[in-house]
Amino acid sequence: MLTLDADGKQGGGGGVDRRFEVLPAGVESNGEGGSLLEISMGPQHPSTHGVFRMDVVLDGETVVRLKPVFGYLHRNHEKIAENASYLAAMPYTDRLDYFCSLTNNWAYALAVEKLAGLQVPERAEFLRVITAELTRLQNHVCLAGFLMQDMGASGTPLMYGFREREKILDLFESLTGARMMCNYMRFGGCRTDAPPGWLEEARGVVDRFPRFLDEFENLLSGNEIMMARTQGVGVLTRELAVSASVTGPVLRACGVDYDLRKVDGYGIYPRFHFRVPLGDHGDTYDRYMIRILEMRESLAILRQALDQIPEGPVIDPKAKLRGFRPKPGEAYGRIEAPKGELGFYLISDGTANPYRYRVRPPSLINLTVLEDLCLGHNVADTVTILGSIDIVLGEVDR
Amino acid sequence: MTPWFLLFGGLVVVGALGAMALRNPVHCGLSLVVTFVGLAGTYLDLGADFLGLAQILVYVGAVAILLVFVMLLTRTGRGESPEVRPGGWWWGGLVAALVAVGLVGALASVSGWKPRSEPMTFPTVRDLGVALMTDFVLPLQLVGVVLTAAMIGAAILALPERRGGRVGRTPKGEEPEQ
Amino acid sequence: MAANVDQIFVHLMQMMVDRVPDAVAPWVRAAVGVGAVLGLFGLLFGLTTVCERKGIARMQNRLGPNRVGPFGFLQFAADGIKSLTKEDVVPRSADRVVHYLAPLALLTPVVLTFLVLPFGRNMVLMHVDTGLLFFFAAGASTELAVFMAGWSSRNKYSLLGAMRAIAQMISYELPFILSTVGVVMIAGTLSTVGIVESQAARPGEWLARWNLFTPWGLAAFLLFLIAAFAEANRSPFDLPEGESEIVAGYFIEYSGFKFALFFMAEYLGMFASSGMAVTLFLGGWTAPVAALDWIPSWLWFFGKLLALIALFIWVRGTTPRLRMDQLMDFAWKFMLPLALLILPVVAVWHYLGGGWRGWLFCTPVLAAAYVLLGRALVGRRRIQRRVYRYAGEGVAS
Amino acid sequence: MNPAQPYLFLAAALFIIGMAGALARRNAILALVGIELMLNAANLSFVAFWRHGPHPDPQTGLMFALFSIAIAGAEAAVGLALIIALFRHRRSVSLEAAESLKG
Repeated sequence: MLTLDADGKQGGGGGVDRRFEVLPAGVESNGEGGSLLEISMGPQHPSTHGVFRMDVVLDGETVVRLKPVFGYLHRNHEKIAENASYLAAMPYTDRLDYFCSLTNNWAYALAVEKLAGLQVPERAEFLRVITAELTRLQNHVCLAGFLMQDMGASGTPLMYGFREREKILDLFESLTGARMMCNYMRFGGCRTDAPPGWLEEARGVVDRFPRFLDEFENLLSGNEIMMARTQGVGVLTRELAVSASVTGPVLRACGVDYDLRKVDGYGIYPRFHFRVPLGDHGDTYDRYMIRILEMRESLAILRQALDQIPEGPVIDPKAKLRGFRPKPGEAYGRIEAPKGELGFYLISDGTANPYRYRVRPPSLINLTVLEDLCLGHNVADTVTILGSIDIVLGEVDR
Repeated sequence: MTPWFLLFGGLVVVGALGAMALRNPVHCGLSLVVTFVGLAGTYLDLGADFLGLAQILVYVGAVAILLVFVMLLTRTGRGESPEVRPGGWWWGGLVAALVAVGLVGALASVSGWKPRSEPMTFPTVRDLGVALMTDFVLPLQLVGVVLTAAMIGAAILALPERRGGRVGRTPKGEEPEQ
Repeated sequence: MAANVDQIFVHLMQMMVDRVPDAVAPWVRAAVGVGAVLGLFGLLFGLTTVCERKGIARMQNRLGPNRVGPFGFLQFAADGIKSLTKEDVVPRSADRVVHYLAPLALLTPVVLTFLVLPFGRNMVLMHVDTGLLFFFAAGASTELAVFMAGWSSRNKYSLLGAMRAIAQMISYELPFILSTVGVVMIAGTLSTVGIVESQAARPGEWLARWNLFTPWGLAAFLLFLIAAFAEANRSPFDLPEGESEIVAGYFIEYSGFKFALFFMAEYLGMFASSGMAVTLFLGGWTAPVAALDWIPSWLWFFGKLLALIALFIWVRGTTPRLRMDQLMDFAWKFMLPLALLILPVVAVWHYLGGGWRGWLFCTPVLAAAYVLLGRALVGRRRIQRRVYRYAGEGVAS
Repeated sequence: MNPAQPYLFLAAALFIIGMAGALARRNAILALVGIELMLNAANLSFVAFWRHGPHPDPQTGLMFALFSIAIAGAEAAVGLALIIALFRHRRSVSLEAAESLKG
């Protein structure tokens, strides 16, 4: 068994033995005469998907302890939102999970609509579903690319994913004026209607997407190295997933049928036919494949939505944008964001600002199981497991 | 005495002195490599090409690597502990001096060195191979047996004893790597 | 005419040597030869980096470098100037001497390996009886340099990278060397020139006797190539510098020109391995069919070399990285037994004198070994594509 | 002075350095390094005698050195394995740790 030892400390720690400090009693030796190596992966590390740190204790290259450390990107999101008007918080939600600004918008809008009892017009509901599912597509496709990048595939799958994402971002740009920070939804509808020809364009993107997915799957899902690196790695048990309140594809990869689009049926999701893919092993490969399969289901939803979208207004004409003061009360709005259950909990005291504004970030809560997934695996697996959990630090740290 | 001898001989002596006198064990190991390279150069200079390259392959490519590997495994790379045994220099120096006196005396007193009767014929690799397979086949087989035994023995010695088990979970379906 | 073109560099060298006094002639010959090889492969290194970046960019729907010089082909010059002028940062707690020596200790043996590569007919810098051994001896000394780099940086990542690199290089050294033993058995010599000559077409034959054209030669070539990927730390065996795990591995603390030296040593090592693969299995500078003998021998060599380099780049653009235990399993449980098996197979082939009987014996043995070993390697882990169920169908949860 | 003598002096120097180190260093690995040096000194004298000795046989000295290198490889492997085993029991590679024969 390899036992490594070096002073990572600047200025040469000399003879001071720091190795055992972080370890609880009884863990100082690996039982084979060697000692453990503590390394700090991050906050600047290519694998951590942002400013995130993992304090990893290694026995050779096997992980025996792992502590996620985050907060480097904390921006005081919730407190800022409590000190701004309801609408002013909308652009901030874009910055939570900056890959999926549209679903963030929707979750927040949903919470406020519940609070104020607003109705959303039909066409706006359709636009919300379309943009949310497009968001899911581009999130999952990037995730698959990042996962392969973490596995050392030197960027090729990532670039393939980015190529597809680009088309979707172009759609977002022509719809909302921004590619990532869309700030599109409003309480009671959407900010603007789709420009002329946009739906046809979206239709084209949706129609071409399966070809890309087939290619991607041909190249990767059956790749032997990819399968060897992910199958049986980072197994999340159903019990742990449920008790840690993990949500989203990570949860469904353990075989738990829990998709808010089915469970809550928010928006107009009950109108669409789609299936919820479930994994049986809960390992990294399942988490990857569940996302690939979800993309196919998203495409089905998109096709139905693009076929059925009616004409009409996109925002409730009674919804007030300025001077918006919901009656005192509280509301929790949640949606199935690409990463899991994204919820906003709001308390109104009747003023223009929310009294309490709280986000339930799926990235952060899914991250809590990281150590359990990584223990006993290799350092290299840590990286792929983290990649398969799919976090965005903007959401973890808020 | 050729210039090559001076160069490589210098490397050998300096490397050996470094290997025995430097404080940091890893430096000693690296210094040892200098000795090995010097020796290989000396062999090449003497016309033993195959031996010189085998020296590099075995000593630099395997033994030296093994040494530094073990230094890392046993955490001796820091030079923390006193490096010399108490009184070690005394004993070592005394014995070495005695041996030195004996060796140098013996070497210096050599006389009546018979020059080689016929000019040297350098064996080619093919000659060496043929000799290994004919005249020296028994030693070759014995060396094979010794190496096999040594390999197995070293593996058994270095294998961890299983007591108490490992810290951390071992993933299902995979044996812990050695 | 064709013979003249073929020997043009040999004649040039002879002309140069003829103009100097006899006493310094060997030195001039050595200096000119080494200078030519260094210059040529230095340039090839620069162009390869650009071509690799452009090629991989093409695979990834990007453009790659296209600003400096025509089509970006002078990018390497810009990179070189940049690395020369960059600040050389050495960690405060690093072992300065070892840290400084490591890139040199890595580059020197790599450059030495080019001495024994025959680039064309009569074009080898050091015609020695022990050429192949020289190649491996020089290759074996690079491991220590990697260790020096990783250890002296006093960085945990670099140490992990160095340990990985040493473990990997030692493990793959065995199949790397063993896979060539078959060639030595057939050629009956360790001299690289002799090995190439043994693969040339005999008078009256239309096909050359490349080792690649035999079942064991093909198997050994593949083993050699895979091991060369691992020795060169190239994807999918780039664990020692796996940037997503241990950032850059053993040269994480190197910057500026010292980093460039590492980079250069890595590429030169790749060229040397490719050149040796060409020499051992692809007939060196010989033409595959006798009818193409009129093409200069050095063109053949460099053509094959470039083809192999392209293969290296292609693989890098496509494969993910293995994990350490999988890498070790592959070396010890698949490549080593196969490499050992090739030896008796070659002996039988030699005994049968090749021909259809040789094919009849060797092919099934090697194929069976390949299948069985492969199955033993993968079977235990039950790696397979999976079928997924959907909620509401099949077992409900 | 016969032609082998410089090489023999070199070998003697190497042997003495190795011996002094092997006796003096307390680190077991370095003691092993000293022993390696002594072995190499012997090897060097084999080669020197092979090249410059009076015996006409072109191979025997070389063979001796070759086998000695092979044996040295085995010796290093076993020695280092012993050191690892020692380290595992005593958490030290100091030779004093191995002085007692009681397990």
